Order: sequence, then structure tokens, then C-alpha cells
Amino acid sequence: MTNPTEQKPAYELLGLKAAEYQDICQRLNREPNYLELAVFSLMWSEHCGYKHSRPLLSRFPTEGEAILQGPGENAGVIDIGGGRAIAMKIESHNHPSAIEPFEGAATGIGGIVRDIFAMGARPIANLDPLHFGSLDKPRQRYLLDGVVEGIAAYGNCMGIPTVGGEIHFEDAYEENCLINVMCVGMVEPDKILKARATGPGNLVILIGSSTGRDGIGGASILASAEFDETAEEKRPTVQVGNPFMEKKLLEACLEMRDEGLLVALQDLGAGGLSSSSSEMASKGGTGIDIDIAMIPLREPGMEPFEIMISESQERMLAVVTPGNEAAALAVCDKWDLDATVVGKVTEGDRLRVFQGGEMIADMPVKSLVDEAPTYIVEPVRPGHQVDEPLPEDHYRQPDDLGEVLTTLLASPNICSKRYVFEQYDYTVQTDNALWPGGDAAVLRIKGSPTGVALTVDGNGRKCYLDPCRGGRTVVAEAARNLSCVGARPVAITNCLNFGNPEKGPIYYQFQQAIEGMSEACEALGTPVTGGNVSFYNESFGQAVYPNPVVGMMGIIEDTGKIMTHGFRREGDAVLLIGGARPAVDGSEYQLYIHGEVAGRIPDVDLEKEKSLQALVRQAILEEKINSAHDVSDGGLACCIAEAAVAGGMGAMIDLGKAAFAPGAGPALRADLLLFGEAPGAVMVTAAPEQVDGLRVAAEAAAVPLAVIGRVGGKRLVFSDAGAEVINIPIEAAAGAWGDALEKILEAGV
Amino acid sequence: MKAKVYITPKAGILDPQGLTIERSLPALGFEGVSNVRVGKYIELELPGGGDADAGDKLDRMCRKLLANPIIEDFEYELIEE
Amino acid sequence: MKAKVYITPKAGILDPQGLTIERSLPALGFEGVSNVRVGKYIELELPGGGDADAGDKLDRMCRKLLANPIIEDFEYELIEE
Amino acid sequence: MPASPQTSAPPVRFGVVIFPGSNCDTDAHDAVRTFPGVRARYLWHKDTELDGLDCIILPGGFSYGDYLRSGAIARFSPLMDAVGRFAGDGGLVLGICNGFQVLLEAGLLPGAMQQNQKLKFICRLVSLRVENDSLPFTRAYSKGQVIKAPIAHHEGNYFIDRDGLDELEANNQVVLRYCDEDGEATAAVNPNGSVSNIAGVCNREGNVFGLMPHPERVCDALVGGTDGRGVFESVISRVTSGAEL
Ligand SMILES: Nc1ncnc2c1ncn2[C@@H]1O[C@H](COP(=O)(O)OP(=O)(O)O)[C@@H](O)[C@H]1O
Ligand SMILES: [Mg+2]
Repeated sequence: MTNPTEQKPAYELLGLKAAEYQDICQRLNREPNYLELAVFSLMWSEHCGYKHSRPLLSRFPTEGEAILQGPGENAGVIDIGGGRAIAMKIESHNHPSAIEPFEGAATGIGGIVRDIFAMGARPIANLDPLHFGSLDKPRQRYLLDGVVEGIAAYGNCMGIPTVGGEIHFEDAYEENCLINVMCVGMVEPDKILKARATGPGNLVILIGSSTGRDGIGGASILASAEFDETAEEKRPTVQVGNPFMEKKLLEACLEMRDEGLLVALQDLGAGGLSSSSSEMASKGGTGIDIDIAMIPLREPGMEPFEIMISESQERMLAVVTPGNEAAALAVCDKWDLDATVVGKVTEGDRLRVFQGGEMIADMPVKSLVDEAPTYIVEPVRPGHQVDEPLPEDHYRQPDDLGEVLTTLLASPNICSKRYVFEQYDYTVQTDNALWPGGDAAVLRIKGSPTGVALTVDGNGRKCYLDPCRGGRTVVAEAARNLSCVGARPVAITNCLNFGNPEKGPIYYQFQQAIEGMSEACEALGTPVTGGNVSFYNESFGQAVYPNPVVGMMGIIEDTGKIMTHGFRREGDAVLLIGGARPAVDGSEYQLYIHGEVAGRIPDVDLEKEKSLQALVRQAILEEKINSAHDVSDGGLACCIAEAAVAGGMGAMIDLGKAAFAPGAGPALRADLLLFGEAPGAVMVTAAPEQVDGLRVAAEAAAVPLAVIGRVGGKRLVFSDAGAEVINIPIEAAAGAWGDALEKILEAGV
Repeated sequence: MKAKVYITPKAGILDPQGLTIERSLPALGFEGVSNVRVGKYIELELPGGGDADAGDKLDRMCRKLLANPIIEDFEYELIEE
Repeated sequence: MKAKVYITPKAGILDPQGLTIERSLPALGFEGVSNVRVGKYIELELPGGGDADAGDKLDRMCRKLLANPIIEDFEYELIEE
Repeated sequence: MPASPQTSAPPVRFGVVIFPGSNCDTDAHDAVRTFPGVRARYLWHKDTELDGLDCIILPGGFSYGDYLRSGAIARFSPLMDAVGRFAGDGGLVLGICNGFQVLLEAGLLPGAMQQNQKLKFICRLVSLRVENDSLPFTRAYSKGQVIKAPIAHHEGNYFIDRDGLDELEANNQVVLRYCDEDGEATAAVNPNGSVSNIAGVCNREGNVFGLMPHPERVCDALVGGTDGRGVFESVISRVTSGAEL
């Protein structure tokens, strides 16, 4: 019996369509050889070529006066004043982490960190939004432990504090975990580096690890008939991270930057040398010659195409002027790094590969980098998506609401994530002024009153129910988190995690999410500075929830006024500011207590959201409030419980006073007031004498404000229409919330 | 019954530990050492009796817990006492 | 010349890795395993030629670098090719 | 004869070591420079010139990736030979976290480090009881005082055998112990499994001190507290007063 794959042409085995192959032949005026075909197939893959996303990504607003670098470079850069700028970018490492969680996550950190120092920035923080399947499955616990240890091993070794993130567990991620990582760096605006290979005659230096057969092209290349006999030994190997090497690489690159030795710098990520060299040439408007005979190899017998597409980690490509190569190599030598001149910048627009004297590939750079074909798919609204929310009495109200509260507090999505974040070094670099557990992290800037606030947010379940509203919600929530610590939201980066975009419903979700996010970014003044798209997160035809993850940066003018979420003073008034009518649709309460995901999520009113956040920030600046906490997962009850546990103080709350959407409809049931979710609300506490002033400010801003209770005592008491509906000691809340994750993970092996 | 398990990084897989040790040896006065690979060595005691499937059991144990078959190879020895 | 080095936690020293493995084995269906000790297994290539002092050299390498005598024991094998 | 530091007094000079993989070098450098009258410079691991320095800090991080064992490779650097001589001459040497591990591997402090009992990295603010307040590093504290500093390590499980421990105790070489808020050194608050809750030890002479917690990370109220300042204050006052041990 013959192997059916042997009948297929090489281009098809490499994942190219017949029309794409024709296109390549036309651009070359001939048939490509195998090396060229491998390079084209890689550059025209979804991952490198953005075939299904490029047309839609252009919807994002990217302009802003503080934006020094928008999408298009290795990371976005934002001016934060005082002669400093922030570089930031987020990326996914979903597929590698599902295969080998420790190394997959570790190399994910390695990759995103390289993007940041490729901009000439020193990494100052990592954040890690993670999504797994439900923890009652042993494999999910294994994945979580491996991923967290991998992030810890790499980030801690690099000396970059992991200051934030989020962790979410739901069945939709069982076959496809989402492992996103964000890195943030600091750079002086005049020291920003670009990946532009300018100046024909300049030299190209490859720095760092030797090149092995890591992650070569995946299964598509292996299935190629030409390689059948040796497929076993050519099996793509799992990439193993070497954070020590990367730390040296970071220091050497920044030292070369400081000495003014670099014309351009670029990391080697997906697509290895092919992608980094052609992108540098494309941006520089030049060509590049690479001599693969010069490249230090880790394994004998590597084929030219393997060398060109290897994804070996911890490598950088630098362009230097001919007089400077000795100095650059000396810096690398000081850091005990291998560095080799492997090519030069040329006139023209070709990527040419040589092996010693012989030219073995010759391709137009523009075709590789900028002219990958793009595809537009007919969007189809998914069948599960509905226009109407569930009726408010759709579920029966549970009898014991106190028990619902403790159950939710102990649920993996809401409970404390201490088990995870204590594995990350969050204090190194001594700038972290707000340790994990709050609404956002705040990094001070030494020698300046300014601080940088950071958060990541994603909410796949809400995007699944309504991707457009979900997209708006996610951006608004990120901004609200920043405002709650007193920071003005400035810009975002994003990672779009979706299923197979060739399917109408997935394409629809992708398009809708981008629309919603864009509207929110425009309304809130937070342009998109870059990001990453991860498609094909699906198995057995089942996609993950559509999950755009937003990383947002904000500025705090005065780090002396950072706000925290824990109750701070007995006798303070508890106020609810903003807010729409809370709904069961898409809430943790719906999933965890009623076992369903259904209905339609409430929308965000972006204008009101903007006023609400301005109001909260103003109150923080004027020192009128003592705590602030965003009302999100688990609703008002969980929000208040978290503030109580953090502050070690109880509260008495009258739910009837919650001014959710005043006048809109009949009185809400207690369970929805407690656990329902709707965007756009912040809970703050203030001394009683501040309340009038806050009320006046809220009226002026046309934001609803209600005094709903008082901080004090050692119990959490919620009443509705004069009757107590919850009355539990705060230790019960703290006990449920505090080490739930640890218990789950340490119980089952 | 006593067992010894030897775990090594798979061929072709990067071994950052081995690499780092190898690179630093010359500075410590050990020239010319190459191909340093660092793995694990595990000793354990299996419950006596069912000798027949002891090897089988150990094999499964290696696959499931002791080694990471995606990036590591393993070998073992069983020692009768 | 090839060398194999086996490093084990000293007797009497608590071995946190071994202990953790031992505790997690029953849940995976492996009952009765005891005395799990996790050490290191290092392979390396010594420069050929001076066989006579190869053992000597390796011994010094183990003492000085590869093992920490306060908490670890070591053994090695030299393999002629 | 304690003397208050004059403006004309010579500066106290710190050297902060950089091994490949060190990552708390700038933190330590920046922390000591918040004290008046302090000069600090970096020392490359290949340097051997330590003249004029009053105190050498081996900072935290992952020297050589912590491969093989933490500190195992770093201790062979040319600089460590010089540090050995410096310490032998009575110079002050402070090893923080990875620096402590290097000092253990170098034999400048007794004992050895193992992986944390739970095999996981731990970053956490811990309470520490000061056991010896007469060292050049601890004079600003008082015996029994409870201070707070973060730990951030994967290998901080300090081991020393029975005899070694008895000797440490007899010579007052246990400097810090993990404890609860009330100063009780219970097993429940031992974060990593260290023998006898030990978080920091010194050599017999008292001029070499290693600790796992990070005093340099608690030198500013904005980012975690100020309890670590005492370590550097002690060194500075010891140097400026010129007092013998
Ligand atoms: N979701 C997105 N939003 C905005 N920009 C994006 C998004 N995804 C990718 N981009 C931009 O497209 C460019 C190419 O991305 P990518 O190939 O992932 O870069 P790199 O190889 O440096 O990681 C980058 O400038 C990136 O910021
Ligand atoms: Mg890049």
C-alpha cells in the first residue's frame, strides 16, 4: 500500500495552496527550490503572514500623541514623559505549552522578552494571562503546574518581576490551554532601537545560542515525501529554554545599544532566521545576504532549509556598520556569548542565502514579508448567540445565599491566586509598589513621582455570548482596573486567541471582537500599540471561547497616591459608583451555581464608563476615598468580600440601596444584586464626611452613586428589603477564598 | 527489590545545564571536556514479591512520573538482593 | 574517553525531591515504593590520551565542582571506547 | 569609640559583584546609595582588585543560571579568590540570596543549600527574628526584634548537620530565623524547610554574613517597607566608627 501523502506536491505538504504556489512562481519568475519553498511556506503561514487577520486588524485605532511606536515593530512604545518610554507587547505560546507545559511556557517568556529588548528597552515586568480547563481533571492540574513553573523558572532567572496576570478555568480550554505572556520594558526615547536593516554594506551578526533542529516547521514539513526515510530522526524537537543565555543576551544587547554600536536589532522568533532577516530587510528597504556556512550549528548534518527556519531560542540578529563589528563582538565575548558575522545588508530587495560561495536561494523580500496573500471569510453568526438576555427569574434563587457566596469565593476563577503568584518573583528590581492581588500592578520609576500601572484582562465566556459586547467589556474592564488604583489608562497591547478563522462563525467572532475592542479603545483613548493573533485553538472541531486578551498600561502621576482595594477604616461609608443592572448571563454565578453559560451579556455604556473612571481617579487624586475595587467576576458580593478579606474588616450592606440603573425595571432579586454581573461599576469606601462631596461630583459627571453600607465589625452582612440575606464572619470568607487553589492542587496528584 | 533509574535529555534536545558546565570547565582548570549532559539518577525500593512484573511497573513509573518522555530518555536496572 | 558520574544525596539527608515522588506514587497506582532518592547523572567526554590520570582528573572534578560533599556522595565510571 | 559621621568623613565604599546571571546587582547598588556618605561600584566577576572597599555585596540572582547547584560555578570566579582573601583580612562580606549560596559553595560560610521542601520557588514577605545583634551587619537591630523582608528563591532550604548546628549555636552564628509575627520560630512559618528555621548565618569571626531574605528590597516604604535598611546602616556605622568586632 502506498502512502497517500506521497502523491501530494511538496508545496501542499508545506501547507501552501495551489494558487499560492502559482503566486510564488510568478514572483520568482521560476519554480522555487526546496529551500525557497520552505521559507515561503513559513513566511506565508498564518502565524507569520497574518493571512486571515491583517485586513481586520487595520480597524484598530493606533494613533495617539504619546505613541512613539505603534504596531509594526517588535513592540509598541509609549512616551510616559520625563525622558522615559514604555515598550510593551503580548504574545501567545498556546500550542507549545499544551505539548510540554514547562518548556512551552518558559520559551514563551523568552520570546516576548526578546521582543522587548529588541526595541532597546530593559524589561521591567511580565504579566501572564492563562486559561486552562477545569481543575478536576488531572491533566489540567499538570498543565497549570508545569506552565506556572516554566514561567517562574524563566522570568525569575531573568530578574524580571512577574507583577500580574490572570488565571481562568473552564471546560472550553480543556484541549487548548491559552498561555499568553506580556512583557513591559523601559527605554529612553532616544535609545529606542528598530529592526530596520539600513545601509548596504553593513554587517549582520547572529548572537546567542547555536542553531539546532528546534521546532522545525512542524508536521507539515515532516510529512513531505522527500523526508520520509529520515522522518524519525528529523522529528521536530521541543524547544528548551535557557534563561541564563537570554539574560546574558539581554545585557550584551543593551550594552551594545549604550555604546552606540547597533544600526538595528531583531529577535529570532517564529520563522527563525528566515523571518528575522527578511523582516529587517523589508523594514530597511534593503536586501540581505546570509551565509549559512557561518552559522554555528548544534547538530551535524543540518539541511540548509533547517538552518533557515530553525526556531532555536535565545538568538538575536544585529546590524552594525563595518567599523563596529570588532567592538560588538567584544561585548558579546565579555558576556561569554557566541557571535558571528553571518551576512550583510545589500542594495536591492532580495533575501539571498549562500552556502560558502554558492548561492542557494534568492527571493524578493517584499513578497516574503508584506505580500502574503490575505483571505476574507464570509462571517456567519454562530447559532448559540442570541439577542435577548435570559428572563431574570430563569433560575430559582438558592435558599442559602451565604453558602453561594462562600462557594463562589472558593471557586477556582474567583479564589486567591496566591498559589501561583508566589512562585513568581514580584519584588525583584525593587519598583513594584502594588504587589499581586489587587486590581493592577504599579511600578514606580526611580527618581520620579510617576508610576506605571499594568493589567491584563480577558473574558472568553462573555465574548462567546456576544463577541462585540465582550470586546468592549474587556477593554473597559482593563481600563477600570487601572483607574481603581489611580492610573490614567494610556494604551493597550492585545492577544487575540480564536479558533479556526476559515470557519464563518469563528471569523465572525474575530471581526466582532475587534469591532467592540476598537470602539472601546477609541472611547477611552487607549490606542492599540501592537499584539499577536493566535488562531486554530481548537480540537475535534471544538474551538476555545473567542478570547481577546488585553494588556493595558496607565500612568500614575503621583505614586504617593496609589489606591488599594482592601477596606481601610472602620466606619467608612461603602459607595457603589456607576453600574448597570446586573445580569446572570455569562456570570460566574450562572456557570458555577447553575451550571450553564447562556443568554446575552449586558453592554458597556462607553461614555458613562469614561465619566465613571474619571470620577474615581479624581477622588483618588483628591484623597477623598480610602479604597476602590472594580466590581467584576462574582458580582458585588464577591467584590465586597475581597475588600473585607484584604482589609480584615467586615461590612454591613443594604442591597436595596444599590443604585444599579436607577428606574430601569422592577426590583431585582437578591441573588442577582449579589452575584449578577454588569460592567461599569466601582465600589469605593470613604470617610462619612467625604460622601457629600463625592455625591456632588458624581451628579456633575452624571454617574450614579449610592451609599450602600458601612465598613466595620468582623462579619459580612448583606440585607435586602430589611431582611438579612447573608451574614457570615469574615474568616469564613477568608478561609474559602484564601487557599482554595492550593487545596485543590495539593489534594489531587 | 532495588531499582536504579537513569534519565538523560533526549538527543537533539538542548541541555542548558550541560552546556553551561562545559563552558565553565576550562576556567576551572579542566580543559578539553566535551559533550557534558546532565540528567537524573534515581534510586528506589520496589515492594518485594512480584518480581515478574517489577520491570513492567518500573517502566510505567518512569513514563508517567519519573521522566518526561517528551524531552527525556530513561533506562533502568533492577537489582535483586 | 567517556565518563559517567552518579551523584546521590548523602545518607541521612532529607531529600525533598525523593520524598515528593514517593508521596505521589500511590495516587498514580504504584503502591509500596520506598526509599526514593533523587540525584544527578552526568555524562561527559574526557580528552583522550593520558588515560593514567583521567580517573584522577575526574575525581577532582567531582570533588571540586560536580558534587557538594556536604550533602552529596558521588561515584563515577570511566568507559574506554 | 563611636563617632558620629562627619560630612568630611571618608565615604563608606561598597562593591557589588556581578556574575553572569546576577540580577539583584542594581537593586543592591541602588539601595546602598540611598544612604548618605556611601560610594558604590560594581565588581565584574573577573576583577581581583578590591582595594579601598569596606564591604562587598554578593547580590541575588541566578549566577550561571543556577545550573548544577546554585552558586556552584560562580564560586570559582577569579573574584571569589579575592573575596576569600578580603574576608580573611577581616573585610565585610554580605551575601544575599544567590550571594549566600555562593558563599556556602565557596566554604566561606558553613552548611549547604537544598531545594525548597515543596520544590517550588517562593516569593513572599516573611517575618524574621534577629538572633545576633552585635554583628557589623545587625548592630542597628536588637536581639529578638522581628523584621519583615521578602524571600524569593527556589533553593533556600538550609542544611547543616547536627554537630555543625551545635557549633553555630554555640558561637552565636545563627543571625536570622524565620518566625511568625510574634517572633515564634515555628515549623508552620518555615517557608522552605531550613534546619532550625535558619534564614541567615555568619562565619565564626562575624565579618561574613549570608541570608536568603532580601534586605535591599525593603529599603523604601513605597515598595515593601524599610526593615532592611538596618543591615546597611549597621555596616555604615561600623565602618565610620571604625569599631573593632
Ligand atoms: N492583535 C494585534 N493587534 C495589533 N497589532 C498586532 C496584532 N497582532 C499582531 N500585530 C502586529 O503585527 C506585527 C507582527 O507581529 P508578530 O509577527 O507577532 O511579531 P513578532 O514576530 O515580533 O512577535 C507586530 O508589530 C504586531 O504588533
Ligand atoms: Mg519580534
